[in-house]
Amino acid sequence: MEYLIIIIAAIFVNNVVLSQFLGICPFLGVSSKINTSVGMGGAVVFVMVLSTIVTYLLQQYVLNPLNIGYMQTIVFILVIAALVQMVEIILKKISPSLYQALGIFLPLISTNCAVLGTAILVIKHNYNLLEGVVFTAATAVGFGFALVIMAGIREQMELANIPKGMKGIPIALLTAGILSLAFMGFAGIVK
Amino acid sequence: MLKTFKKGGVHPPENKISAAQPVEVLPLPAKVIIPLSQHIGAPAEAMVAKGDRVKTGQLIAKSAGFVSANIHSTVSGIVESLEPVMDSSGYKRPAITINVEGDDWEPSVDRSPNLKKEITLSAQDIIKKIAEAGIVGLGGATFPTHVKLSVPAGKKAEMLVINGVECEPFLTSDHRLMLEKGHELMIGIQILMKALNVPKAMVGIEANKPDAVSHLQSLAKSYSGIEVQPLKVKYPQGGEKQLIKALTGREVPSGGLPIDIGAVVHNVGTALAVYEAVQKNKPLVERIVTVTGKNLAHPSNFLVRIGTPVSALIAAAGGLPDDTGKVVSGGPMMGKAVSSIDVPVTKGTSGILVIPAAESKRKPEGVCIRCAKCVSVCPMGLEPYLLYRLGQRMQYSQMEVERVLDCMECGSCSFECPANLFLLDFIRLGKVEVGKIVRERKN
Amino acid sequence: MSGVESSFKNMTISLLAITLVASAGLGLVYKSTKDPIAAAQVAKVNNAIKAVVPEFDNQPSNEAYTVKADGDDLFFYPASKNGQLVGVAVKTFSNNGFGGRIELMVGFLPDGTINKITVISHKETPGLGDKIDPGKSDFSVQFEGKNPETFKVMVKKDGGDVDAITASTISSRAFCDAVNRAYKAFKEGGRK
Amino acid sequence: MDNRFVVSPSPHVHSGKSTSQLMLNVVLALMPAFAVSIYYFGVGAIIVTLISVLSCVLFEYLIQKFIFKVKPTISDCSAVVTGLLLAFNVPSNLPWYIIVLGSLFAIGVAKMSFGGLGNNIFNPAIAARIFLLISFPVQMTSWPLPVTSRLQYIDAITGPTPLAIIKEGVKNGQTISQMADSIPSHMQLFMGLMGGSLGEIAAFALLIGFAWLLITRVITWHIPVSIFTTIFVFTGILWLINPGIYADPVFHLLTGGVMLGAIFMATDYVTSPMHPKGMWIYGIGIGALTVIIRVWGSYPEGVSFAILIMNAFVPLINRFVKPKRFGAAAISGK
Amino acid sequence: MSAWSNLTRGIIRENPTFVIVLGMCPTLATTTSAINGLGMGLATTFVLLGSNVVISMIARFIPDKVRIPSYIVVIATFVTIVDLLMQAYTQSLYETLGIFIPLIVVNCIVLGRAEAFARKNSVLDSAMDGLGMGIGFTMALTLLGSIREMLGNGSLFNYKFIPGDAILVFILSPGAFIALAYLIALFNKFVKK
Amino acid sequence: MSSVLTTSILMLTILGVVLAVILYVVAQKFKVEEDPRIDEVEALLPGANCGGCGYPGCRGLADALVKADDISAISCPVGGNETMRKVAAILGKAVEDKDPQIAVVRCSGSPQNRTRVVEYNGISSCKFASTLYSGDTGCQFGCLGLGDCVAVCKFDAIYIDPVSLLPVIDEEKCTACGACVKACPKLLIELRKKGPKGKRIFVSCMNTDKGGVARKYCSVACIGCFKCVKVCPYEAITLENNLAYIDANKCKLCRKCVEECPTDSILEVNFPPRKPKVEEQAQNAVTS
Amino acid sequence: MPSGNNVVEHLGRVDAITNNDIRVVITSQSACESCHARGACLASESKEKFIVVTIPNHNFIVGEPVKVLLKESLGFRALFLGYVLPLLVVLTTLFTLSAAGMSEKDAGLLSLAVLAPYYLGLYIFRKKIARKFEFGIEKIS
Ligand SMILES: Cc1cc2nc3c(=O)[nH]c(=O)nc-3n(C[C@H](O)[C@H](O)[C@H](O)COP(=O)(O)O)c2cc1C
Ligand SMILES: Cc1cc2nc3c(=O)[nH]c(=O)nc-3n(C[C@H](O)[C@H](O)[C@H](O)COP(=O)(O)O)c2cc1C
Ligand SMILES: Cc1cc2nc3c(=O)[nH]c(=O)nc-3n(C[C@H](O)[C@H](O)[C@H](O)COP(=O)(O)O)c2cc1C
Ligand SMILES: Cc1cc2nc3c(=O)[nH]c(=O)nc-3n(C[C@H](O)[C@H](O)[C@H](O)CO)c2cc1C
Ligand code: SF4
Ligand code: SF4
Ligand code: SF4
Ligand code: SF4
Ligand code: FES
Repeated sequence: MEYLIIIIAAIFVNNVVLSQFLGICPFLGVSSKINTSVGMGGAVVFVMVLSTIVTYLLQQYVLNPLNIGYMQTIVFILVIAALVQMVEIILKKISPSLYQALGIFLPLISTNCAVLGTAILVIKHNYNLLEGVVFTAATAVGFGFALVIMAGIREQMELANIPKGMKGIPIALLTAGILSLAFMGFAGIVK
Repeated sequence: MLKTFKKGGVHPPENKISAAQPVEVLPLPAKVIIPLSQHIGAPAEAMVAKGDRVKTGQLIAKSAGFVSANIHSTVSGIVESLEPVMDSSGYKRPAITINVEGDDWEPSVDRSPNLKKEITLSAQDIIKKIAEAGIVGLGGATFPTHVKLSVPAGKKAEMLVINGVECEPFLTSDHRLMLEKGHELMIGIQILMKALNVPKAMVGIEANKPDAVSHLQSLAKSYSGIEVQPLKVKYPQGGEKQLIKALTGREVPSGGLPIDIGAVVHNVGTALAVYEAVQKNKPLVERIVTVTGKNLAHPSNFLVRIGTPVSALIAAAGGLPDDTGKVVSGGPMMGKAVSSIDVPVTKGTSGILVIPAAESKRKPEGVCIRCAKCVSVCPMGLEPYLLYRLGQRMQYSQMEVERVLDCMECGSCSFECPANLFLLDFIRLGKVEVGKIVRERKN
Repeated sequence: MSGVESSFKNMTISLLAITLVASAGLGLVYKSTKDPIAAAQVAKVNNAIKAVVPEFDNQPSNEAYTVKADGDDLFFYPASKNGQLVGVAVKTFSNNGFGGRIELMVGFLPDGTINKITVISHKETPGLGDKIDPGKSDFSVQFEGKNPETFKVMVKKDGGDVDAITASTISSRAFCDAVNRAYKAFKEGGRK
Repeated sequence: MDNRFVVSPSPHVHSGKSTSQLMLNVVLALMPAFAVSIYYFGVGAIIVTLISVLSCVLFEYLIQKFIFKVKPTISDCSAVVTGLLLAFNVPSNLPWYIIVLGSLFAIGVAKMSFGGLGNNIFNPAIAARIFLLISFPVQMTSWPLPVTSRLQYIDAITGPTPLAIIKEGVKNGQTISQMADSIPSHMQLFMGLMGGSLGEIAAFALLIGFAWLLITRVITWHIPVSIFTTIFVFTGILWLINPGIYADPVFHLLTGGVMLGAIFMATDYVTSPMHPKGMWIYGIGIGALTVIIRVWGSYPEGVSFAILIMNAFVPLINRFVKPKRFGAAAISGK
Repeated sequence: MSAWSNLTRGIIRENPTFVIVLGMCPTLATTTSAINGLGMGLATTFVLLGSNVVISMIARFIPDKVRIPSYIVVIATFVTIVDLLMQAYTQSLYETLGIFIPLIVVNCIVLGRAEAFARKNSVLDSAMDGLGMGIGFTMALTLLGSIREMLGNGSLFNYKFIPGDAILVFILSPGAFIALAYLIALFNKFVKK
Repeated sequence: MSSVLTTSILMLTILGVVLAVILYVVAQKFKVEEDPRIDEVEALLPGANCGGCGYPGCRGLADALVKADDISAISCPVGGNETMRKVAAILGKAVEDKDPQIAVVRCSGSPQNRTRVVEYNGISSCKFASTLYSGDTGCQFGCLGLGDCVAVCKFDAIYIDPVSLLPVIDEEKCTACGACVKACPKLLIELRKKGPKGKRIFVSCMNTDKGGVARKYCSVACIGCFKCVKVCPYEAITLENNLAYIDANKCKLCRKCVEECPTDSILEVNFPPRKPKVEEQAQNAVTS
Repeated sequence: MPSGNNVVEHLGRVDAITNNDIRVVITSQSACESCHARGACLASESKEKFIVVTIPNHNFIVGEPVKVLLKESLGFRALFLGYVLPLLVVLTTLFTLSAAGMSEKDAGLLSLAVLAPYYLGLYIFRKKIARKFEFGIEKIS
């Protein structure tokens, strides 16, 4: 039940993009292909969960005992960057064809706010590892969810007559704004 | 409850104002223009030279391939020229112009009015005869009939569907034909059944022609295997896929042909032409044409020689009204607006519709309000609003995915759209472009 | 752009050097800000205490003690002047806020009368729930000088005496909840 | 020159339907509800509606004329519908400037910024309503009591909506039957005798409008019916589980704008799916979200939020749920 | 290119928020009021300036392949410094900006400038560039913060000029998106081109 | 040094070494050598991405230029000779100057010259209209005026003249990318040598009808009378299917044919004015 | 391979040809192409990817721009094998081990370690996988 609450809260009530403001750049910048968004969502869940496990362990069993909690930012960002690269090398080494297929199918996953932010939030919220992992996964799913909705809307808008000045980023922001308005309806579903 | 097809469809006002006018024979014009391409497929090759004297029914252009059709002189006279002549779209196309000197028929043609019932020829000979007579589908598509009758290997015809629906508003030529030539029609159907080797034929007629239904139903009693089926009025029931669906409940697969589900569809006019060709040795030189329009003095049904200028038909129907804004060859839903009334009647001309100026322009386009009416009326289950937008943005490969090629251009979507969007225009454009893409891919 | 070739040795050395310098620099900054940070945190508590109890001359934060309530700690800061207890600041909380946890500093006079209340932290909605903050509205003023014994610390909707913030009943309730928790602990032995 | 023939592609006839005709039918269908709200709320209802409609039309005109520099198309009447529905979604004592702000949001932000009629993703009236609800929670949630103050506008006597009464009561540990006195009977609800937005209250009047829309074929039944069914079933199950804290399904259907939302707002062409299958998914989504927000969320009524959320899914629905193509089954059968 | 043009480039022509549209997360999240926007902007400016200077100094000695991680280390160091300083001296601002202070490290603008500018240019130019970008960012954030504060709270830099409530949405998350949407649209219309 | 400081340093340096190892491996695995010249060449290209060169976008062309051994057959219509020369310099390859070209519309059938006999009422697409009918006038070859060419021009170099209802090409803007040539369903647009100082002479008609017929529907139609062919001293004019064509490479701009043409269907552009009538037509076709 | 909805396309350039193997380098990622931030993106650098397509008797030349095609369903399968399945493996391990009462630290480390056998599995089946993933390649006309 506890986990359920974390999940619902992270996906709907406090959606990363729409109410936490994390990962906005890829949200605005990524293409309007729905499949790509689904793929990107899937990949991001994996990357974020791995990052959280590693950073959590580092924080609890290295930084905290050594009393160097203030190094969090620098350690986390380096570790995450290295991790993402490692996943790629391993995949490439182990199954080149799989790697190639992903290359065509997915846009690059940039390590950004959402990954680092979630890793930090897990520590901030004082979650234990399991809660942290569930929270991270749900956050990433929430990210993918927002991405897919947005991709759908964009696909439709591509065929619409958006006024010139609003084309591109402004209309994407405006859509996000109204989406965020709509998602406020979930307020209070979990405390 | 009358049968009909389930998905989509519209109810344009019927306006069958010439329904009660018996077919009149139109006098021969002074000159006929016979285009070499009156059918789907390769244009026929001219076999006469300028100055040649021809007889009515004489072969003057020969089929130039399997999907092509013979063309016969429809009058007797002297070939005036082989120059290209303007067709209904204004482009010059190869044609044979003949100065009419009379009506001297090829002697082989049996012109007596008596019925010839028994069918002596074999299936193969029937098809050959039909090919010789230059018969093409008279329902509007002008697909060479002998091709449709030559069932490809591996497929089997199970039933013949005869299209007496005439769902287009205004047109009444098939209606009159069914009333006046019932017996010949029945024999024609029997011939087609024999050619296809099918035991069963169904004649579909919309319920707004009760006289034709009852007349043919009573005639059908004396011919075996023919069933006459009244259908609920709904446009475009005459489309062959819809007609088959209405009559048999079966769906022709997308991209497929009726024969894929064992059906062959022919128009009533085609069946009559088949009778005349097979039993009377008469090639396709004339057809029934409805000349109609709200302001026309005498909306009529004429038996017309192919090649007669449209102007002659209109003159016979009381002349072109002053406020004419548009002349359409065919019905108001699918017909083609012509640039000039000097163009000739061809094998595919089922009607001439004269539209007053006030109704001839389309209302200006609004914006799509996504009311989904086009989606709900599309009998093919397409999404015209989407195809329209994709077409506007030239996203042709996406149009293919959205199956633009399934569109049969019935016009229901444009008819219904409250925003007056020119939906079908963009869809047609898309079909042309997608067709190109598909052909390229095949190569 | 770089003049140095990407050999394994070069890469290792340069990264090593950079991290070395960076971490040394960081460590120094950390050391020099360590005390100010701690001081700032203490100052924050002290300011909050000062704001809610009458003038005092001791160091309440040094005499602080905790009382368990609802699975969490309430912090008590006794303030005295001339050795005489003049009030107690209680750092209390409620988890029922609209945005989650709300932390208040409630100042009681020795007899249990509420002196003043300030908000230490909250996540209520700006413009709505954040009116519990004395800086934003007069909501908390109505508690001043009231003794919860006689003044029912509950919003009027629930049958109490507190005027809720319009359209923010939830925050108001949570505020009352936190005050009540403090008062209860104060009554039950909070007064040492 | 006049006798030049017109050449145009087929079809050469048109049904004669037009956008403005459809919109005016919606306006007509809203009239019974408007009459009822005038009866209950008096001048307030008239003032609010007038301001809303006029400012919506005016904003549309001004934006098209001066910002887009195109010929204004206010004659399609869609702004009138938006204005009416916005007014129907707010209390009848809302100060004028808030209404004008709402109209600006509806037309300027939710509609014209996306390209105007037909291009907007979100229902303008609903987006504006939620914008106002969140921006002006106090004004947007003080509901004039019906009948009591027909002659007052701003200073009408206010009271809570039935759903709010239940929500508050349940929170304080009361059971529904204990609250029976303070909540109206089903018959009263059906006739609209309750606090609420000015146009949402009278179920019977809205149902008359529904009938009119169906008869004139402006809308199809799929969306409203799927919403009603989902809400009925979902709340019915909850009610069977614990009638003490969950209100009965009929109560849920008659309150909180379900009728107005399902019949007039969820059916907005522009922001709803394009074919029946999609409409069912959309309707079920709205129904389910409505109940979830009502029962577990912090808002007593959830229809508007549910519609706005589902609006966001409409492009996905349209993309993935296609009408059955003619001949498609036959292909896959091969 | 003169120092001046390096400085001004980031302010209008290549304004990181309005033109390059990067670093959207802090832009949206921290602009609930003018003062918060200003604070976030200044913190970012500090990092930009510091990292640009250091990177332009050391770029020559770093092999290409470890360039990015080295830059990240430098940037992260400055971020941590800001983090510590703010914690020590501007407690309440630090608390409101919260997680977005450490997140400066992933703010694409910072790394972007290092990649695109600092590593190829002199220390002075890089300093000017960093400062200019920082000022551009700060101005954008302060502007957005002011607008949101005025519309949403009826005040500016905490000075309340409209009594009572304003249009609350603007200090909530939807308002951030909506206000920025129109700000960028206006910028495109009047400034770009 | 305090312990915090040492642990910090240790921690980070370890991380640094680990990172270096990872990155080294990555670098080995992901090595990509893209010819840096591609970037350089691309920077020289105009960046219009018009496809006029036949390659996908400017980068596509840059790529081809770098890869190909002989680049004399490749050209960038937008950048012209100057660009190609610069590119050739970088790559050390040879190019030949190509004559600058410009699009010309070979139809002068303004409403004054040919009467409209029907009225089109459909979407604004030449491609679509041309499948529906042959045009508003009796001439089936002439311009439909619905502007498919205008729509495809990326350089804003064509507009439909409101009086003549014919497309007009802006000499300054046209880059001879050829997009309009492909777009016109009536095949009316030709890329032609721009000529010295922009002077050029061409037959502005595509009507292959016999003289009488052509003339009947359009007063400026080429009627295939052979007069120009006969008068041309340089044998630059050929006549086929009742239609004359002037070979730009042979034409020496002597203007004899222009005078000779009985229907004024030959246009001269950028010449000093002579007959007011001709000037008027030149104005119709080219506004400079 | 038909183009259309169920196929993912990617622009690329033929980079090298050895007999029937055509190596294509993907020039820019479709999503990043449209992304306004690509210039400053962390990840866009140094990540060009190669696809090797084997076609007998082809007529591609080095440097030629081409379109690489992949069936969408294969894309999703790759996603599943590359990211989703390992995620599930990690999560399951973590939760089972924690439920079995293992300490957080050990469970966390072990759940990361479990990726090793997973990848080993992939490695063993790499030939089989390679046969599954067929790429198409098309000239750009
Ligand atoms: C390329 C092509 C091939 C066709 N081949 C056959 C065929 O082999 N057998 C057949 O019965 N009909 C064939 N048809 C005719 C169609 O079934 C159909 O009758 C014709 O397209 C006209 O349809 P409509 O009158 O419904 O428009 C063919 C049509 C086309 C265009
Ligand atoms: C929308 C539509 C409506 C049609 N209506 C009729 C009709 O009313 N009567 C008819 O005989 N053919 C009609 N056709 C043509 C038929 O589809 C089919 O081509 C014809 O019945 C085949 O017979 P035929 O080859 O003998 O002409 C229609 C076609 C379409 C696409
Ligand atoms: C975005 C948003 C933020 C809200 N923030 C608060 C809040 O901070 N505190 C609060 O009590 N209510 C808040 N509410 C309002 C509650 O959801 C609810 O409407 C309110 O508590 C109703 O109580 P009332 O009886 O005071 O009107 C918020 C609502 C929304 C939509
Ligand atoms: C059946 C129907 C329902 C409508 N509902 C709404 C509505 O809920 N909100 C609204 O703003 N406009 C509504 N409109 C009007 C119009 O569609 C709306 O202004 C468009 O959303 C603007 O693009 C409706 C129109 C029709 C025909
Ligand atoms: S009928 Fe017309 S307005 Fe309605 S959805 Fe279709 S195209 Fe749009
Ligand atoms: S899309 Fe084609 S088949 Fe469907 S209604 Fe329109 S014209 Fe008819
Ligand atoms: S006018 Fe034609 S050739 Fe000239 S730039 Fe435009 S499209 Fe290209
Ligand atoms: S020149 Fe060709 S494309 Fe241009 S308007 Fe005329 S017909 Fe259309
Ligand atoms: S700032 Fe770019 S993703 Fe957050």
